[in-house]
Amino acid sequence: MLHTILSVILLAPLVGSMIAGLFGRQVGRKGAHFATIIGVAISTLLSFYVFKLFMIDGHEAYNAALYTWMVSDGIRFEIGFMIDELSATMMLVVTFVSLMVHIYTIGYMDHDEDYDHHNPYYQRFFSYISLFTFSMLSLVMANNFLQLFFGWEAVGLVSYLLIGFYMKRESAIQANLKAFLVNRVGDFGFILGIAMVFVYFNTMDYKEFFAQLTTQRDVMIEIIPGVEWSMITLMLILLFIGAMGKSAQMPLHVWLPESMEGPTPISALIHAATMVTAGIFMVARLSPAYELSETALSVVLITGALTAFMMGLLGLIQNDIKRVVAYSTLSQLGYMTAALGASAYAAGMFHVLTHAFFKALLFLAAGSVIIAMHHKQDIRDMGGLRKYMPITYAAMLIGSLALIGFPGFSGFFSKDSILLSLNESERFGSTFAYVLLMAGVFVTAFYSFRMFFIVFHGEESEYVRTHQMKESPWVVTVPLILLSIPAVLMGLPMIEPMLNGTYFGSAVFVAAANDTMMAVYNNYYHGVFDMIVHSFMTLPVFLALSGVFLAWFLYIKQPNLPAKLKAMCPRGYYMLDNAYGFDRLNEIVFVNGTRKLGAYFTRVVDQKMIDTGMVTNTFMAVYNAAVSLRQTQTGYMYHYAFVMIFGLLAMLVWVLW
Amino acid sequence: MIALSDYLIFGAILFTISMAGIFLNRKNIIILLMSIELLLLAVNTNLVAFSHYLNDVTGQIFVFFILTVAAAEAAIGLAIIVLVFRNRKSINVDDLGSLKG
Amino acid sequence: MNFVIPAFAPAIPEMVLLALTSFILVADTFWSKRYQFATYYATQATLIVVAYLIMSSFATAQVITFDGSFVRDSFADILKLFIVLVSLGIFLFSKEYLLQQKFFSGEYFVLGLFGVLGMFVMVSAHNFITLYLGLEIMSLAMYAMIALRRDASDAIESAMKYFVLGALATGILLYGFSMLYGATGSITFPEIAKIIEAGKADAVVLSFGVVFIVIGLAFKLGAVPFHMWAPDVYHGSPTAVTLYLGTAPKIAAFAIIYRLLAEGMPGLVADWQTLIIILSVLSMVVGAIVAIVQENLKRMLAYSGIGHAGFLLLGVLAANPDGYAGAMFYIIVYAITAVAGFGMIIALSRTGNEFDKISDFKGLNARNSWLAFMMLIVMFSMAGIPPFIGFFAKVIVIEEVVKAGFIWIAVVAVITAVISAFYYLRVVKAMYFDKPEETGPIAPVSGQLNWAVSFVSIALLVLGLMPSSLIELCYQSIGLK
Amino acid sequence: MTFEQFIFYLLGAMAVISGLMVITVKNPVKAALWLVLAFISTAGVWIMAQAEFLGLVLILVYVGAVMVLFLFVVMMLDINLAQMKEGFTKYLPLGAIAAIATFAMMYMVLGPAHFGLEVTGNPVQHPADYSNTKAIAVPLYTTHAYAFVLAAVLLLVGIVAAIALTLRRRAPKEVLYQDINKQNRTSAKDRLTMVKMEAVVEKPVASKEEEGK
Amino acid sequence: MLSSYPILSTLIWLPIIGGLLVLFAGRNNDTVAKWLSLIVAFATFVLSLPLWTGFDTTTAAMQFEEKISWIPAFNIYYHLGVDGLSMPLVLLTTFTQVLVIASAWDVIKERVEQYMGAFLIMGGMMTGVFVALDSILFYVFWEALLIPMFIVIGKWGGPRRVYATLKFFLYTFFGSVFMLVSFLYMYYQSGSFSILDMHTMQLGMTAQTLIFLAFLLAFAVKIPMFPVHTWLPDAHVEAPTAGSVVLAAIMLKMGGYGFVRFSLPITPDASMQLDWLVILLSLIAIVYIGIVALVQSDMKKLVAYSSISHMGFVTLGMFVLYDILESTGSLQGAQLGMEGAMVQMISHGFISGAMFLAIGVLYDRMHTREISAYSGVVNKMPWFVMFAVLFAMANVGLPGTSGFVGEFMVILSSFKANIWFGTIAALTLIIGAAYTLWMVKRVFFGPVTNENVEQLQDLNKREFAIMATLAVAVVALGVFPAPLMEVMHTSVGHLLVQATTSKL
Repeated sequence: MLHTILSVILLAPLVGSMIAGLFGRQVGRKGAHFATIIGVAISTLLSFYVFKLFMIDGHEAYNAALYTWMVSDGIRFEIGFMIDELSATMMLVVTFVSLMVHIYTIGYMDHDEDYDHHNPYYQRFFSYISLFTFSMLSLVMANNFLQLFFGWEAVGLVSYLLIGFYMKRESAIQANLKAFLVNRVGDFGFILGIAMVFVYFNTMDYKEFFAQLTTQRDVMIEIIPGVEWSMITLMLILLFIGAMGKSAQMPLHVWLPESMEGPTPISALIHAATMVTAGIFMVARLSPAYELSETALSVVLITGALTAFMMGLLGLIQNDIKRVVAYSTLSQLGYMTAALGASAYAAGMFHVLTHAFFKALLFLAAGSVIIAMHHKQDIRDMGGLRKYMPITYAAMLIGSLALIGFPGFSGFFSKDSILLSLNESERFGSTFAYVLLMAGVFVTAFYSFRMFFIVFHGEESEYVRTHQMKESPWVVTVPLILLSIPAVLMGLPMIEPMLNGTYFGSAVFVAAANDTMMAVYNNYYHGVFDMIVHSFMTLPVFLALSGVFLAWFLYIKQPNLPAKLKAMCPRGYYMLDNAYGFDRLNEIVFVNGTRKLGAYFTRVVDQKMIDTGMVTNTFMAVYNAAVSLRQTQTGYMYHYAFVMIFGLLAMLVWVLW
Repeated sequence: MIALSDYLIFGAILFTISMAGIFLNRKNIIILLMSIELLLLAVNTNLVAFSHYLNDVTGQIFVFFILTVAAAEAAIGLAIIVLVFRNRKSINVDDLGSLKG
Repeated sequence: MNFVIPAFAPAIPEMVLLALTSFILVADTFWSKRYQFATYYATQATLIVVAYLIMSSFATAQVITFDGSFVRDSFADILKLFIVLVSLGIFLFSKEYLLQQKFFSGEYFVLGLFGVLGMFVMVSAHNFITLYLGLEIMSLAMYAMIALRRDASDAIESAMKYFVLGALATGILLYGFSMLYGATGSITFPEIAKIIEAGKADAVVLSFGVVFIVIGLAFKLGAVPFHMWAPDVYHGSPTAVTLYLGTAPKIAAFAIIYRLLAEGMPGLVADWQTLIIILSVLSMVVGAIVAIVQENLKRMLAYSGIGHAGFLLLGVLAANPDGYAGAMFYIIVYAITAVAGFGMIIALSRTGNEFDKISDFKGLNARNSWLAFMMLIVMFSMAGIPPFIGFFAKVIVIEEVVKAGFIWIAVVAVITAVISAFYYLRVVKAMYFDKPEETGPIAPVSGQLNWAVSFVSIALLVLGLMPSSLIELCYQSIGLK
Repeated sequence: MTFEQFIFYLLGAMAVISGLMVITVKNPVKAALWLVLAFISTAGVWIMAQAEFLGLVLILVYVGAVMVLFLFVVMMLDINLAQMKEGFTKYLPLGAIAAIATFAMMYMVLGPAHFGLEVTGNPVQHPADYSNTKAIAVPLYTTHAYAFVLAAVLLLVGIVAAIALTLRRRAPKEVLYQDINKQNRTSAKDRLTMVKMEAVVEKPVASKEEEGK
Repeated sequence: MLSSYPILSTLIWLPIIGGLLVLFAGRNNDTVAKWLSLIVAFATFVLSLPLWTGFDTTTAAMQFEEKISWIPAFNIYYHLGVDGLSMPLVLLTTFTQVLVIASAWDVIKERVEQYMGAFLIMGGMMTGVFVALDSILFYVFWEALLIPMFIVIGKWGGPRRVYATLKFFLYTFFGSVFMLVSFLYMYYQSGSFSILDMHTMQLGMTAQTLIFLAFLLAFAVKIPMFPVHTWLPDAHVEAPTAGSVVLAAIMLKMGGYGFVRFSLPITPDASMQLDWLVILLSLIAIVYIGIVALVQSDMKKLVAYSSISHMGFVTLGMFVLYDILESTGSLQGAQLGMEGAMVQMISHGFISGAMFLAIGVLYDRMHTREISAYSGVVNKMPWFVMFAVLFAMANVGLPGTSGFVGEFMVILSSFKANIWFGTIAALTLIIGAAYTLWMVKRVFFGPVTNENVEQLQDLNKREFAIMATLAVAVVALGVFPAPLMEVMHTSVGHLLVQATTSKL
């Protein structure tokens, strides 16, 4: 029964996607969105059921194969489900957010006039997002690495398709190419990690993998002769490289800001709220393994912290509404990753959940603004929208508060538990990370409210004044409202089970020595309300509030100041404006370098050395030999006779000598 | 007594002369034919000498046939030379060089 | 003086051939005025009769008669049979060609038949004298045939060249004979073999003689560096004569190689094997390379023939019965293929256009796709590409050479095969890929030729698919010894 | 040196010198005559080797027939002697080297080391009543009967070939053939035709040379 | 049952005879030529299906065997049979044949009957290559194939077709003659041309090394491997669409098939000793060729290079087994590599065929293959682009498409052999995506920038059917490769035993 339900959850979006995608013309717009929404709705409802089953009824972890993909070398490669607290939660998040997106899309895409109407872009879009749901579900429901990788790549594909949805737009197709390639860099590490799993564990199955961890934990390998590495550490770092790609950790984050080229903001939402969390999910899923390697976790920790802080800084100077949100996503992903690095998997996942909702809220709100602005995205063109779009305004405010971790809002709980855990952690780099994340809190608050103030308060811009502004239709606002609820409330009931580890139960494994969350729970936690009240005296909230204040001061009170600041430290601005030069580095080293290398190889090695050097020269040698041998055929008898006589002489010499 | 080697060396000299004749002669095809006659003469001398020393008449019979053939060959050779002359108004060996390569 | 009348029966085919040829020679003077083709038909009839005679008395054991002058064995019979078959084709093509080029004459056929007789004598030769006489009968006939087109300057030139160089080569061969005779005191092959085997002869003199003999043979086969005549003669001769030169005499040349080297001096293998190796390798290389730059198809085929001679010698240099059998198979296949190749040129030739340049074949596919296809078969067969019989010919000789332990020669052989593939491909390229210089369909000279060309070409394919019986034939005939 | 040897060397030297002259003289007629001398000298050498029949045949057939044929052809063809022999000296060194080298190789084998008297022993000397002709004739007609017939065939081929190549059947216009029958059957009418002449008009006539083509 | 019916001979000779028939019957009637060809090709495909259904997966022995004496003097037999290694390739051949015929339907205007006939004949011969169990028979098919291909490229190809086709012919011919010499040598040693006998014959190390190198040359040219690959881009660029498809989908596989049928079982010791060479070349193919592919301005050239790169996985997967044996002491994991290589061959057959067909569709409309001549094709041909992107993704090795399966298996296996092998091989994830998708971006996406693209019409029914068939194949194999694997298991296992049993 459960098996069937899970199969339906997985496949329903796929069916919807295929109907919309392959028969888009036949079913029409309505047919497409009904088909997909019904598909995803079924998944969502059943996910609720599954969630209830596992979280509330405490059903034991379910692990079964759907079918055998192939068997080779005695190893079964299967497609199957491993459902426990972790995946059940993720399923719910994925399906729920997707459902919201689907509904919202009806309104959003309807206004998209970018395409001529005999091209079923509308159906295509629904097909994509349903396909995305399917991919993401198969990723989170996986019980083995193969399926994980399948889902991993499939979401990559959908993300590629979504970012490039506006196929005519040069920047969009540039961005999707970049996204795919950067993700592939991550996948490169990921597949090598999987290969290590295969090599040292001879299985693809999580369960069997976990079972062998103890026996394999001390295996050392020599990659470069003379240097011994811990196999587990290497494997985990490789896997984490995959996560870095998917979850946009530095330096593989470069694709994410540009992914905002997708239809605003739905695909962006997918990139921000669901897909990017795949990396976090993966690490949490593999927590039993990660727990075995301090080194790997340190890498995770430091990467996450760096990302959180440095990407947050970039959010300060963005003027594109989507980009601000995008950088905030990057920054938040850094938080989650850092949490994982501190063995606070639950905190990381917790932040994933809360972030999914409040970031979805933010994106949809931003989308709503964009709809109102007729697809203009520059915040400098906005201003004073509060009075035209009250619902959006409220939603945005809630989202922002949650984001900055205003006490009581969902983001607050998750972010605070991350910070506290980090504080507890004694891992290498934890202090460094703690400081960075603290600074990040301030930065987050500043850029969030900078955008908020500029868009909704401040002076109405030229554009706002000259155009008719109005609130978005119900299909847009209803999801906003629906999402606002969890964005505010969901932290309250969850914080306790998260901290004491009962939420995820055995789905996430933390070694007792590393269990920072439990330490937090034991040392600091005295109930939800106590936490809220107490927080006002803590540093994070102080930093957040000062960030908000600063934003208000610079953009409402003294709107001229930012320009001056910018002029004051041009170098810093330049650095931020260029996003620390990662793009340029990639452009110069990887893109141009490879192209130049390819051109060089083509010209010099393939054409000159092989084609000319080997092939043509051989031919020409033969040809020239032919031409000169031909000269000996002079046509004169005496030459012929001479050759014969000479031949005779030579043979005589040969035989008689 | 004349040693067999003397006969053979005599034959060899004739052989060499005819070879040289064929190679050196660039002008007159008829001389080529004559050189070939010299060549056969060398062969015949060999055979005669061997026949003499082996006391076996077969060699001489062979010579007999060679002479016969040589006569027929000469006839055909001359006929061809006549044709060459008719075609080219020349029997210059150098003029027979239009087929080459 | 006790003289026993020798058995004439084994020589009946030769005798009948001679008698009929002489008859045709005389009759031709009367026929030719009234019945233009009478000589031709009589010629073909003669060949058929001879073929019948050979087959009806097919030798199963070796018979030697005329006091050791003449040998008849299945090796001889098979080669003669193929000489006849090939000649049938030659005359068929020749008739049309002569008619068309306007020098149809009875002498051509008479001389041709005499040539065939010469080949027969060579094939059955059992001592130096008969071998020499056979060779000369054939050669004289050929010299005359080349020059038969008396107004063609090129033909006369090639006749002259062939004559002078051929006489030189024959002289050298004879010189070798004289040495062998001097060293062994005998002119009959088995006796020579016996004396050499017994070690009664001066080894140096023998080696010395072998050099001359090998050169003489190499010339007839057109092996490098004694090949220089071939391109010019093939090129200059009227195509019908080229067809004749390039096919049947090669079979006879192989026969005398076999008779002399394999039957006459197996004891001197050490001497002639190295020489044959040199000849073989040089021939394959030069034949393959120089053909690349040829523009004239006849000339190209001449070089290709040189290359093929090199391949043929692969079987010979293996110096064992299997090798000879392989070479025998090779030469038969080559003769058939060459008939098809030159026959194709004849079939397409026009008054005033010999159709012997590669450029003439441009766009043949567009003009006559059937003939283009046939020519394609011929070219690929020559190149040794399966499934055509030329492939098996090459495989077998290379196999024999590998068996003899000369793998490096096999490697050289296959490399030259690749190089030579290039020029065969050039022809195919011209036919299939190039635009025709003249448009409009082109039909063969006569329907008969269409059939003949198709028959031979398809035979190459069919034999390629079922080469077994021909291979068996060759192996058994040599093995019967 | 015995007298026999002297004669041998004399004849040999004559033959060699004549041979050299054959290939070096300018005039083919002279070359032919030198060749005659070479043949005659060689015939002498053969006779010394007890091949009397062949020696005589050589003189009869070669000198008497073949060389005459040569001379005949030489005379018949109108050869421009001025051109002859150019370039001979240019290639002489190369030719000489090749010739000498070949000879050297041959000498190694044919010299006294292998064929000296010590090696071969003395040849059998035939008695005075020995008939060389008969000695040749008997095997020629018995053992070598087959070859003999072939030689005949070969001569036949030679004849056919020579005729086929050189016989010119000229077109009736070029040469007037006699037809006896026709001549006999002629009547007076055929011999006299009355022609009515028109006034003569000048016409350009094609030149003889053009017709020839 | 079917055992008495000579199914393999039918698969060889039906298309060949059919092809000849087309040559005659279709001489002046294109319609007849087309329909006859299609019927023959389809019939062949249908008749090949019993190979699958009647296949016994439990044995590594040859099945559907036919053995008739062909040339008794040399012990040559007309000996056919399939095992798990060749059977899928036979099916791939017959399958591709149908598509190839269909793809040329309206495109070829000149000498339709010759074109169709050539492909049918080629089809029969290709089947012959895969099912021949006598080395001479194998060689006959192997070499004879060149003839129709030579004609096809040279006659219906692009502007430099003559250069390309000569290069193609001579290159491959050059490679294979050494294989022939090896066969002859082995015949000399063992007195048999039977491939199965060769598998069991003893060979010294020197002989093995030389034979191995000869085989390597033959197969490396065919596959093709660096540095003997340069004929392939030229041939592909100039070949007509169907020619490219056959070349990429099947002919290249013959090289890979050669390794498993000849190199590994016949010269195991030399393979073990020289495996580094093959692996090195494979890795170069994967990385170097990938980088070269990146900068190609001609679509077909790009896909051709990508084929070379992908075929690098085939050879890599086949030859890592010795390193696995060496580093782990067991064959655990080697089977995965070998099967991965086999799957990669099949999958590449679909994908490269599909890619070339897709390019052909564009070429038919625009008559150019320059990437820069296109832009924004998606605006005019959405269906086409849907398929094209799917195939591109398969080319990239996206899970769920067939392209993933083989690559994945080979990467895992080579990683087991040596971490660096796996790492370098895995670079294809990045490089492959880069060149494929960059091309996709430039050709299919973006705004329509020129008039010609503006005029494009989307797929017609015929093209749609072809594309859809291939798409189904690509996805089906990607989603459920197990049936294909099952067919191979026993044979691959047997092969591994052969490849690791010393013959010294």
